[in-house]
Amino acid sequence: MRQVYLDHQSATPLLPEALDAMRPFLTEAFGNPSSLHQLGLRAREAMHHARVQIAALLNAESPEDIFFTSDGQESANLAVKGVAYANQRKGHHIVCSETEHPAVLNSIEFLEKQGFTCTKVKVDRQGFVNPDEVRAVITDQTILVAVHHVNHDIGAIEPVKAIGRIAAERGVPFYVDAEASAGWLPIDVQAFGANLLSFSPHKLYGPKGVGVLYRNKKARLVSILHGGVQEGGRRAGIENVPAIVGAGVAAELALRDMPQRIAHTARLQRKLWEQLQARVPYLQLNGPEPGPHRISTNLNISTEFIEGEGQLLRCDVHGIAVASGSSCVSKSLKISHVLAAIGLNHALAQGNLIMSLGKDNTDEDIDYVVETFAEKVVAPLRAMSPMWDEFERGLIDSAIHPRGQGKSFAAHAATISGKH
Amino acid sequence: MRQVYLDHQSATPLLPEALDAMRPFLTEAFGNPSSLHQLGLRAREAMHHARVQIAALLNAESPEDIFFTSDGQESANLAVKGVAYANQRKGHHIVCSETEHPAVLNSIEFLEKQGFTCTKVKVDRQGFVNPDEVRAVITDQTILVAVHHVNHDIGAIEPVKAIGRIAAERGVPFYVDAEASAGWLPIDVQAFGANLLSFSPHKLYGPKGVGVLYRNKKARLVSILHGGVQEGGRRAGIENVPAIVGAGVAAELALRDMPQRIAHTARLQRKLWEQLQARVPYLQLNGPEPGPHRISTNLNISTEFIEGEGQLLRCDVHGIAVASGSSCVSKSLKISHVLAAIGLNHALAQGNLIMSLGKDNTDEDIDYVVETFAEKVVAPLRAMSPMWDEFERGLIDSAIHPRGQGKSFAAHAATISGKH
Amino acid sequence: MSDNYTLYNQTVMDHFLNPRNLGDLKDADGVGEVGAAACGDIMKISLKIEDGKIKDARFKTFGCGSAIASSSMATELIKGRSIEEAMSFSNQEVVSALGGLPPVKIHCSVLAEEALKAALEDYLKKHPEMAARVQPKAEAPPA
Amino acid sequence: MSDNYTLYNQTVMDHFLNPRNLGDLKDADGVGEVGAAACGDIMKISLKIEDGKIKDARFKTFGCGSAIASSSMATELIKGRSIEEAMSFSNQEVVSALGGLPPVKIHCSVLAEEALKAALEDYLKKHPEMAARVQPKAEAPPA
Ligand SMILES: Cc1ncc(COP(=O)(O)O)c(C=O)c1O
Ligand SMILES: Cc1ncc(COP(=O)(O)O)c(C=O)c1O
Repeated sequence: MRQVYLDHQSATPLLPEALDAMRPFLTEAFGNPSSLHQLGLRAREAMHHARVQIAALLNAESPEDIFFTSDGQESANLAVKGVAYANQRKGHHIVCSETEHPAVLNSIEFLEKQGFTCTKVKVDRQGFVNPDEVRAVITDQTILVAVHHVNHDIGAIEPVKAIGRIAAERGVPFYVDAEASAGWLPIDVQAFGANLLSFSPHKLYGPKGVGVLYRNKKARLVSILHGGVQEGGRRAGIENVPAIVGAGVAAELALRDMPQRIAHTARLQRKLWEQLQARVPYLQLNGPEPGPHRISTNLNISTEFIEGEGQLLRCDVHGIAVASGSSCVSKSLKISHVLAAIGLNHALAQGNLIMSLGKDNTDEDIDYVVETFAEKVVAPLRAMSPMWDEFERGLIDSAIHPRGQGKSFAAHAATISGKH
Repeated sequence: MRQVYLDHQSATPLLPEALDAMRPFLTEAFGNPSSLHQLGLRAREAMHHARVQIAALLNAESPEDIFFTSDGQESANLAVKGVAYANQRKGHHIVCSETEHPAVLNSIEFLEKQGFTCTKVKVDRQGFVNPDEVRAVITDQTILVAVHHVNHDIGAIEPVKAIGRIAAERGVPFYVDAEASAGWLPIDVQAFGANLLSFSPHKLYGPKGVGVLYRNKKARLVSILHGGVQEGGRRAGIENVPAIVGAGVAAELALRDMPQRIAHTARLQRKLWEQLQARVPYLQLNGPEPGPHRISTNLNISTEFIEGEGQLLRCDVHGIAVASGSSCVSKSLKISHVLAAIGLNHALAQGNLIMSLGKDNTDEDIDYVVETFAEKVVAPLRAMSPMWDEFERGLIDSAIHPRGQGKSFAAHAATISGKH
Repeated sequence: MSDNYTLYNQTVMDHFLNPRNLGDLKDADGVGEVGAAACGDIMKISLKIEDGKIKDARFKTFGCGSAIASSSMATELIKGRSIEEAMSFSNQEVVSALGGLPPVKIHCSVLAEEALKAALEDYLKKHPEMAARVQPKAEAPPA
Repeated sequence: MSDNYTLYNQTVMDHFLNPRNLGDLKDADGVGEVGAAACGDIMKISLKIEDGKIKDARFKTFGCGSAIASSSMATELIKGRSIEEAMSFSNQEVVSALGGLPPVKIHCSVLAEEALKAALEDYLKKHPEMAARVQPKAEAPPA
């Protein structure tokens, strides 16, 4: 059976070149970088080299502005809380978009319990933040503006340059979560006006166990994990040297191969979406159209009348790895807050499926996915769905292509839930 | 040149068996454990297996009580802050020993800025906590008692069982930092009465990039890294699957080989200390004598009249990897707070050297270290030292073996510093 | 199935991938359709009832793997039971028969119980004589 | 040296491992011993001074690698200088000649400067005639 991995936004395979570079640090070069002997100094030098490689990917002013954490979520925690605590004498107000990753939103929520306040800027139906709204909500008390580069769920590329200019005008540190874009879109912290920017190397063919936080001197930052004096005092804890070395190599190759990776995934993304639409009726794209405003790796669809987990499991049975923002898939039994923010109705959010492409996917992969999805996933699940049946019988209508007959799904769901 | 690694308390080499187990998770099995497809589910199952292996090492009631973090320091941060925040309605008082690792002490210091209070129990001149003193300082407001199993600097094995009983009597959660003991001393969380216990697999021949926190249901714990719902909601961030798998194997082999590892290092520890004493005059052991009250891996010495960094660098030039608690070596320019706590005078703390043994050290290693240390390290550094010269001329006296003539080092240092 | 790793156990996966009693019963004697507030799943169960016994059952489900498996299993279990027995059907039976469900998915089995009970209610509404027999307390005025 | 990785650069390591001018000068004309409050290092420099010029210098140091290297380099640099020149000796010279020191270790070079100045002071105390020449302001009463 063909195996097709379409979950690159959850994890990517490790580049062989990165693993090769890591190997000595997994074996003979096992020193603690805080140690002052050969093994420690060798580790320290290797980490410096990785900082240089990563600084290049981000166009950072200095490798000293690159900090290593354990992953993208820790980086986001450090950026948000580290800036907040460092500036609490100045003010207590944070601005972010409502579609940030939970690492940002929940860090802010934690700070709110400690007396900080937050204004969450709304997004439009495609997921875009309006820079003017950011401008409008910044106050004298604002100590941080946090807007991600690309939304992880729906692939919307946010206007970070414009937001960076506004933050700079107001003298407020600007943090960009670049988890979904690093390695897949050019990043230039200087052009973005970003004082902080984070990502996870494991999303760009690097290893797990390491996160990156860029931070320039204009943003004060205090530690949130306390203890030893690692990472210039910004993060206690022994450095994961092999992973850091692998991250450096992954960053270097991501920069080198970025044009090809973008072109390849963008072509497959269009092909996938066009063929899916042709083969499967009542399918909706969430987020912007494939093109300059959407990351080339992400396709977020809603299959009407069926639920997401079932689609995911049936894909898996046929060798296709995908993700879903359906409430059944989330551990919290809630639909993705991003889908809620763009105003997607609950039934379509339930039917959500996220396919994320990578550099090694092929045209044959796409053909296989489209055929399998239509025949082995959607067809049997619709045959099981009371909604599909009721739609065919004209009792309920489609939200995607309304025929003007029958109740809406929501009205129907309310009626039957009302029974109880 | 012979290479002798005597810095096992900073890092240990990875077991080949652990690396073998990790390899598939570094290559084809790269899934995100939160994913619901084959690659995700495989990672999830592998993590469960590691929890079982680690639960066995600690005699934990359930593998569900094992949480993975990025390292021992993050585990300590989570234990201290996670319990403190979870119990702040009950009280704000924390009890710890004054010789805890900075990960514990600095976490508490951070909490103190937020209104928590702490009583640091003193240690005696060998580094031991008196359980009665712990009993005496627990109040109705106490929400956490934190005492490490073994001190990382001086190898003192603390009376954790007795302290655990006292904490249990008072109904206060008990946290044990077992970083310096896990894999090197039997650990039984149930016998210790520990509600929380942490360690780093990289100290017992596991990989970097993973820490362990055991926590049983009797201690409430909230997350300190916010975001996704990983680790039962206790720790946001993608799990470092390969490292977790390696940690499981390292724990399993540590349990299997523990008697031999202890016997071997204990024998070498005695031999090293006896031979060093015989070859190098004016040498002092810090912490308890080798024996039942000292971990078998650690030898902490002070070489009088010379400083630690120089000893360390000269050891390194001759292939010997060691550590030092000297202020010149610390990034904060302070002597180890542990050496200060046991009342070591500043000059002897300056001359501090930490040699930590491992399972692969040999008798020949010890012979080489003793000879090299006497001839190539101490001899030339004493020849450079004005203190040695002044000691020989009878102007200052030895703190280790006083001859009853000359000023003390401290008095001398005060005089010359007074010049300025 | 060639899979090595499954989110659910083999029984659940089998009922999800090869659901039993899928479909609608034409001329059903009772139909129940219910929705789960928690996650938005929808389940519909139709019953054929003869001589106070459930002769046949069918389901349709809009929901996750465990919701589909739960309704498949519920219809399997209920066939052949008397109305009285069916009235005391509990989601725990579904969970046991499936060999367990993840804690967050227990509500799927509850939904199956609710759909079944809704179908029975529907039947009893149309058959007051049967309702009087199986729900005497609801009919007899309190002493 | 067979090492591949060093905490300090090669010049510093060389001066640490092969210190120049190590020892005491018998019949020194000036001796200075100073201690660093920051870390507890102790440095002693002895000078041989003839015709207002530093003919020879020796050091002994209790301290870390960079402290030893700093005093070794300081004694190298100072030899042959006049007292006046030596009076304006700055730790920056040591740092430059060593090709740089880590930021936390700059204080070691300051200690070398202080030890040297202490030795000069000691000499000047014993030689008021020279002191008068090199420190005229301190001797001449203010106008
Ligand atoms: C007692 C103790 N706790 C915690 C730590 C920190 O662990 P890690 O090296 O994993 O950051 C150490 C490290 O030496 C330690 O000795
Ligand atoms: C936008 C964004 N930020 C942060 C994270 C978290 O990163 P990690 O997977 O390294 O925990 C993610 C993960 O998907 C993400 O999409």
